[in-house]
Amino acid sequence: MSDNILEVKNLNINFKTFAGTVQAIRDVSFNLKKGETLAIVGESGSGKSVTTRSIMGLLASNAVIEHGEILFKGQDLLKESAKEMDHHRGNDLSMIFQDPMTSLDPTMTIGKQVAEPLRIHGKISKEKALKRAQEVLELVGIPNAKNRMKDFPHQFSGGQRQRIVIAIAIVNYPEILIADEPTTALDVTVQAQIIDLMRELQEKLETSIIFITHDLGVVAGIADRVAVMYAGKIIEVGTVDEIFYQPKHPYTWGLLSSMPTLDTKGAKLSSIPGTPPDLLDPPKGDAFAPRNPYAMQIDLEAQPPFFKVSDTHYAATWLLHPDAPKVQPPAPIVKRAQEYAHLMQTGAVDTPSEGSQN
Amino acid sequence: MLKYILKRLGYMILTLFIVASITFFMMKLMPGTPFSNQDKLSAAQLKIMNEQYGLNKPIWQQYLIYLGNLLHGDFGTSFQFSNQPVLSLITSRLKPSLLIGSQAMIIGSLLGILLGAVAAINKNNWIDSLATFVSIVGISVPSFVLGVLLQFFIAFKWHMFPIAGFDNWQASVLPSLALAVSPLAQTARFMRTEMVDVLNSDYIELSKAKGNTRWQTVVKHTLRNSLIPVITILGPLTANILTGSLVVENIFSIPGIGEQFVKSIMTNDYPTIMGLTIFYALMFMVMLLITDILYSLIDPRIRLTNDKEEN
Amino acid sequence: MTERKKIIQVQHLKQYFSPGKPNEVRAVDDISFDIYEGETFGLVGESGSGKSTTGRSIIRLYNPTSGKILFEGQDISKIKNHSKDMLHFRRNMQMIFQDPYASLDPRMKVKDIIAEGLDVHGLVKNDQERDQRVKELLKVVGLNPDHVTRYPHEFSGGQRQRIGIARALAVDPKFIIADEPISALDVSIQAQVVNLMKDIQRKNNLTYLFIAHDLSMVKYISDRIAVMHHGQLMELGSADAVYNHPLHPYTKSLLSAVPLPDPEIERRRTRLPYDSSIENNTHDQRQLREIGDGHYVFCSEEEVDGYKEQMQK
Amino acid sequence: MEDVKITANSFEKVQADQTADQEKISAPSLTFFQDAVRRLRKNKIAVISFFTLIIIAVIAFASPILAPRDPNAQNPDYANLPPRIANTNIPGFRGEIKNAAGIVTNPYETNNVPKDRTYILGTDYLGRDLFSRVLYGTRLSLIIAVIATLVDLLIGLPYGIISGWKGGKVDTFMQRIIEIISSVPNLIVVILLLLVLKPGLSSIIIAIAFSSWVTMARLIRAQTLQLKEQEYVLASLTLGESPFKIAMKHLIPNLSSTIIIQTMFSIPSAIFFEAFLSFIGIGIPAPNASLGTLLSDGQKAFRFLPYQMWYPALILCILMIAFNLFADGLRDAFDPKSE
Amino acid sequence: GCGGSSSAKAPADTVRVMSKDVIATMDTSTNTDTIGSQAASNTMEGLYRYEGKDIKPGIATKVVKPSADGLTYTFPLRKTSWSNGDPVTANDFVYAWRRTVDPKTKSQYAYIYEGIANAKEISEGKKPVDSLGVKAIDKHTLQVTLDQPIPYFNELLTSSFYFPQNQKTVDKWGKKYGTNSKTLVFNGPYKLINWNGPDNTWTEVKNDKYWNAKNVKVKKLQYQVVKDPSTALNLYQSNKLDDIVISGDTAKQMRGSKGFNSRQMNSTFYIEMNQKKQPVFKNEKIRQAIALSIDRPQLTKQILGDGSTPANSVTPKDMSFDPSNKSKDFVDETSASGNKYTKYDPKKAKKLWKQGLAETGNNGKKFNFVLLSDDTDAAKKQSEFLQNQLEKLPGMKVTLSNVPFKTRLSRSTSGDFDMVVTAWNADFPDPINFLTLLTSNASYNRGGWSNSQFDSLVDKSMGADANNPQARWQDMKDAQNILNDQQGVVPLYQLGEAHMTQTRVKNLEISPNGSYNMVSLRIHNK
Ligand SMILES: Nc1ncnc2c1ncn2[C@@H]1O[C@H](COP(=O)(O)OP(=O)(O)OP(=O)(O)O)[C@@H](O)[C@H]1O
Ligand SMILES: Nc1ncnc2c1ncn2[C@@H]1O[C@H](COP(=O)(O)OP(=O)(O)OP(=O)(O)O)[C@@H](O)[C@H]1O
Ligand SMILES: [Mg+2]
Ligand SMILES: [Mg+2]
Repeated sequence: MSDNILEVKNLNINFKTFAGTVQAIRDVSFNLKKGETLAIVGESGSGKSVTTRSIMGLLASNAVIEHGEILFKGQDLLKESAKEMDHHRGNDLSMIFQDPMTSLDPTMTIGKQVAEPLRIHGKISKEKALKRAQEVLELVGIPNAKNRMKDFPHQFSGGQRQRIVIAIAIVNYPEILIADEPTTALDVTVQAQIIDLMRELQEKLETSIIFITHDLGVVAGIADRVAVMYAGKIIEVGTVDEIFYQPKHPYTWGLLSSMPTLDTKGAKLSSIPGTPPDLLDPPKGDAFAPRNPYAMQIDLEAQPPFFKVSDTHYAATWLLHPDAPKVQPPAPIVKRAQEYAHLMQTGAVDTPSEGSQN
Repeated sequence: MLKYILKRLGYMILTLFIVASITFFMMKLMPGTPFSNQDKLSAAQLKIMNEQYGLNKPIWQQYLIYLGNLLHGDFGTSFQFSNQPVLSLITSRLKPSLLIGSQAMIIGSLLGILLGAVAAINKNNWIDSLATFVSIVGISVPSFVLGVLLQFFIAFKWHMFPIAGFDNWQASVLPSLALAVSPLAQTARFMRTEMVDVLNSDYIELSKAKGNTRWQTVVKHTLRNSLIPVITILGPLTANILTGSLVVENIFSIPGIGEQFVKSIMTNDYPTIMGLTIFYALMFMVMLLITDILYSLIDPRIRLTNDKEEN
Repeated sequence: MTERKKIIQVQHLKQYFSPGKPNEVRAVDDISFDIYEGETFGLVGESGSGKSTTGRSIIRLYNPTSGKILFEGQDISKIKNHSKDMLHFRRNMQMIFQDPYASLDPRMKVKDIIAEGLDVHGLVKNDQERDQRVKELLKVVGLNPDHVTRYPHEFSGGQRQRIGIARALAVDPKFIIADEPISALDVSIQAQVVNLMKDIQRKNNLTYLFIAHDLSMVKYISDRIAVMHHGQLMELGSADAVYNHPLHPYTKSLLSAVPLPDPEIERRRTRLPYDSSIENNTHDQRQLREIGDGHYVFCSEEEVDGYKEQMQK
Repeated sequence: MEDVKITANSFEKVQADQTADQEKISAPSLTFFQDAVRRLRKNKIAVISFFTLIIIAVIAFASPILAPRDPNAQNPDYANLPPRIANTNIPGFRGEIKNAAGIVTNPYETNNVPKDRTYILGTDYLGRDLFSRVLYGTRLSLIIAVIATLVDLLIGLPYGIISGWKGGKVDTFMQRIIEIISSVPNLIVVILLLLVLKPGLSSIIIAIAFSSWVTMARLIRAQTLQLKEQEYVLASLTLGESPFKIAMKHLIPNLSSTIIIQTMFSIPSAIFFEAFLSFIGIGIPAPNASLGTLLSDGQKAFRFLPYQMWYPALILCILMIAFNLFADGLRDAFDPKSE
Repeated sequence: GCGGSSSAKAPADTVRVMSKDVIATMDTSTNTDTIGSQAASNTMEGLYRYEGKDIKPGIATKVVKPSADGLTYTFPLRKTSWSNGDPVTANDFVYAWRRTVDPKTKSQYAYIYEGIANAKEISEGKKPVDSLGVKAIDKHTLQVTLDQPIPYFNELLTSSFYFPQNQKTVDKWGKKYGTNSKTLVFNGPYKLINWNGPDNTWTEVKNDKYWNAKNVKVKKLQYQVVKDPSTALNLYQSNKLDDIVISGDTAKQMRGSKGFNSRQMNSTFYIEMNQKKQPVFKNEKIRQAIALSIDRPQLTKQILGDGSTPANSVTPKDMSFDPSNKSKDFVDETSASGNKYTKYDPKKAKKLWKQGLAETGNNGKKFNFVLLSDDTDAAKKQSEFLQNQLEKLPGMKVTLSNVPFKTRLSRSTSGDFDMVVTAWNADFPDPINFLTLLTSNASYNRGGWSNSQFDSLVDKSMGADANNPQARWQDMKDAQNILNDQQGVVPLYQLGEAHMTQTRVKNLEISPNGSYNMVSLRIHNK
């Protein structure tokens, strides 16, 4: 595991609120290798942001880290001083936020904003920093970067702004780049461009990326590995192919099958009924049980441990218990698995692609 | 921008014209005459006086003459200070008011901003409560009570500043302080609300993610953005402070414009009242214009277009 | 079936903001289309292409700069405010908004939000009936009827969107404009809402104008799709035709950008950039021209043949 | 996980209804307003402030009953007596005061005041009972504050809403009017009104009313401009709701925090404005007292008879603080999200 | 500078005086207030100057006796010069006086010249300005001709309205003359410097060209306008001011302390009752009842506290004396009638009130009178007090109306009041100045009290008996007695001005004309 640049171990985070204690992160562990992209998916409120914010040391003031470790190159970030964390942030750890419209200071030129991390960490001259900022802006594809350095955020389109935010994040060649739903606020065309850009940058810079989203389509396009979160826990983790073609957790099944495909026409979309549990008072058993069509008695009583599916694939569902009855996943999942199996055999021939040809 | 300013100036002139007209006719409604010895004035004298001040003509003629003179920058001469041109009266009285007024605004807004910022940063803890309390007390104490207290304790008892008068800069400190409290309290409360909002915004988050320390974040990104709305209240506040300073001017014996204003009203000094009113209106509008321009300078998102007013 | 009833006819609609001023925005620039009774008409396009503006013009939140909108044959701009016709119009056309957070008054209880239409149109006689109806509606949209006294912020995004749907349904409309009703929702919730909308459509014989930028969902729900770009329609046709056999380069580009939850497809995907300059290099007037059966493309006369050829393939 | 007991039926599928809705029981059926009151009640500071206000208001309005003496009854022989509660020995209420030379004297003795006479807050220059005057004065100031607030609400609010809602030319025109009104110094308006209408409570109120609503209107307009683009307002429009109803149902509740905050600024400014008018001699006509007249009289005597200023100032401060804290609470109460 | 201890050292040769207001103008022709006349007295010299209560020669070399018919005064003038070096000549007087009566000058005090030949006609625009009865016999002799004898003409001449003006300077500055110190030349003990019109402070430095400069011992006078009483006291107690005016509670509290002094002014306050609006006031008993129901000692001691004294007559005390016996004060001479109704006697008041009501057929009727008064602090307190006292008369309700001075004047003039508290400040120290206020057709007689006998006595004193001091004196006493008996107006008090004066300052004395004579001012530094 020495190639793990980041290891999160048994992280538990609570929030003190007027209404009580919100158990936002419950025993989350995962790791990130150098140069890989880990996607964290999960529904709104499942704890994706809290997890990544805890890595950046940017939790809200009412957060309490109950226990756990966040090892960055073997060093526990949770034990570092505020000053040391300031040093990490924007330097070897970077973050991109969801909304490009609001993540830039509206009153500062973008040149300065991009150069800022350099100035904070690099102790280089203003001119040099600006020069470098310009290079990075060109790198992320801002046309005419030289002149546009003096412009303010509102003079850019949403896609361009997100590029600028990315430029800020990568200007110091971070080792880990955390992108918290970087494309959710963008429309599909721009989203596609941003994803391409991130892939490109990763190749060039060899950065490790944690990519948060709830859009499985995006995940399919960018991730090497995927962690699926539900109600403050990671419930399934595996390589992107494992998650998409051989998912084991009923929640992942639900997610995958609720996306319409070509042939769902007319038929009802399969959806996940209900809403996520209240983290003020999480259920005793499997948090997903109330929405789970495959729920078993034990799901109401105990939280499932991780069951190993393969070296890279784990899932926390009692369905994987050796004693559990074998169930048939929903049809779309079965179909996916079949298509995948077929693909594996034929050595990846034509995919049933639509719209990707002229 | 130039076009915008020109258009605003156009509106200003229109407004001034209306204000001048309104005050002119209001003056005509005011009871009493400007002459202190009316009963002893001979008919001939009254006639000559009325002629010279143009009071004998029909009101609409007086009005036209007044407006005509205004166009030439002639505000007429004061009744109370015989032969003293209103314009020079205003300008000579303006300096002290401007000095204490602007000092009060500077002290008030800076401290207010500081207080508001400190409160916002420490939101919901005792520092915040303390700051809130201070600003509430600030709005609860009338300036004349404060003026008297400052004078008695700081100047009279502790000899820190002059008691009254306007001989040197030191003398302007206490009146400025007395006047500063209300803008201080108001900016503090405004600033706090604004800054709490800004502190919750994404770009502050990003600033932290860049590795800025708490203070760097506040200085580089928070203050400026929270200031933008605060600036809008500073304009009217300044205009008010400049004219509403009568009480403090009285207590500290400052020959300011607020005092003059009340006095000219009390002595039916029509030309001075009108001059001061127009001056006040002008000041008010200039302050608004300045704040709008400042606003656009500080906030690059705002372009000074004529449509801004519709937003 | 050949003579289907047109519930909406949009004819040369132009909707400009601040017309004539330097900051003029041509949000919608001369579009025409019809929506037939009972169908779902999908409107897609990137952000800012004028989709919402089109929807809002149809429901008369804006007065068109020029052009005509007919609802059941009646020119909606001729309906007088406060008239009976107006009430009728307001009852029969409803809207579901994009933002589940902004579209519900944060200071109103759910029952009052839903009952607003009932009150305006006098559809209930007393409070009891009102409560009854509200609870029914909540059940229809799959919410717990006991939650009538809650405030919007006490609901999740998907639930809020259901409340928005219930509000629209309360007045029994014939036609609903759904302005990106699902794009702010979680994937797992999107399906719930879309299913719900389809259910209701079937039960109440509703017509939808479904606005979205996510082509895959639009394709799923729509019978016909129009693709919008810079205030104009680029392509219009049956959902299958537009999705499976896109003709206009813009449509193709848009489709190539839609992410699919399939790593293999994603690995192979190439994005097609759209170069809008092709719109400029003809002398001929560009407009929607029929290429195949009910399949229209925004093009000039001379391009028609090229598209026809493409369609044959 | 170690202690998980796996039994035979552990892996039995559960019935759908077992997993049914586990959401909390819904809140009682209250109106928005009742709800706000309920939330307000939970806010301790606001409740304390509210009761402080109520107590002050009740005492003030009951002053005809509660005041120990006629506030206008003069007794020049007993002028300027310091606070004293007869037959007690509470510091500050012994009837003693330092004179100009710094010597503590007891004017009660020098003026031969009967031993059992209590002037809790002393007397003024005409020998009137200050306590009674403070009570009546508070009442008057409260009346002014309340009426100024009403004007704010009755003129400023509709004006701002109409201006913002209508937009366009109507708005521009209405804004011009506001600009003109706020450019005319209100002192001039006031004095004119007072001279024309004869000084008195009503003319002071009219004078305050004339310009006090302007700020409210301006703020409300700005907010309305934003609110009218909100989707829930659009939704209401598409339901055919009339603009008036939209204003009542959607705009006003959502403007409430602005309204409350602005009201909190206009209450003290009304009270202060009256005090200012008293200071320059055109406030409430004698012999009636307001907090303003009491303060301005007290201020003049501050050097020798500081109690004449402290007590009205104290009441004013308490009032203001209570108003402000209550307003903060009220604002939160009107926001369902604050829970 | 900043700081300084409370007993900051006062400058050795400077006296620092509080002024209640700014100087409105230094043009003696257009000045209307005491601040202006004080500044004029300090910097200009007329024919005479008061020293204490005595008239002493100024530019005139002696106090002149009129010709036998009392109509001609010939003044020999001193050779002295203006501060610009020009000699002060008789023509300067002629010029100044003509300028004042000239209606074009708009002097509001032109009426003061009435009695000088043709003055009235000139100010009415009926005669040319040069017909005024004043001429320069030669450079240093001035002759004044009167229409009718003015027994108090010498007193009049002490006032600043009769000061000379340097024609060259006035012509040079035109309208600007008197608006700032640069436009002025001086011939008096001090020169005004650094004064720009509406300033709150001004300085007067000793004028070495003044003819009596050797007797001017204080080098510098510093004036500061202070309006707030506690500020004044703070400044005084910090030794920043040498003389301050105090009033109300401050005066009451400081009474008896070192430095406290009260200066009696030739000024009385009285109530006028509007007989035109309220016919009951025509009844003499009603007026007497009002007079009796006011506790004047309490008013002056408890309410005003500034050294004002109860008045039993409109004419002030200590102002005018029997021409044959300087120890006989006019007011004392008439006190028998004066005291009848000015002693506080609520019982008698009620009785008379009832009788008066009965006589006028108003038995048991309720009245609501508006008491008009100024809006100054003292005036308001006093109104409140009067209100309280008057309301003890059964059926009488009093509403207060405290308005700015000018508003009060115009409302009095237009008769828009029931009762008004009026003050009259002597233009010159002679009873006639007060008595003429109340003749039937006097413009200042706003109450409308009218008594033919009173009118004829006043006329006689100014006409037939004008040249007979003793007869004139008797006429005035008789008139005063009638007024007192009838309570045509109800006298309240004679104004006292309470001051705090540093002990080092000596001889700061007020003259009968209301100005201080700064020539005799002295400093005794310890
Ligand atoms: N400052 C806070 N105080 C209280 N609760 C909080 C706070 N921050 C987050 N939470 C709670 O923690 C849980 C996880 O939140 P988080 O923001 O990580 O979700 P997420 O997965 O990022 O969702 P989204 O997709 O909406 O961004 C939520 O239930 C949220 O309400
Ligand atoms: N009230 C308005 N005033 C001025 N411009 C407007 C207004 N409403 C919309 N626009 C402009 O009109 C264009 C079309 O906007 P519209 O909201 O219809 O786009 P959209 O396709 O719905 O985009 P999105 O997917 O972001 O909702 C945009 O450029 C927008 O900025
Ligand atoms: Mg998140
Ligand atoms: Mg839209």
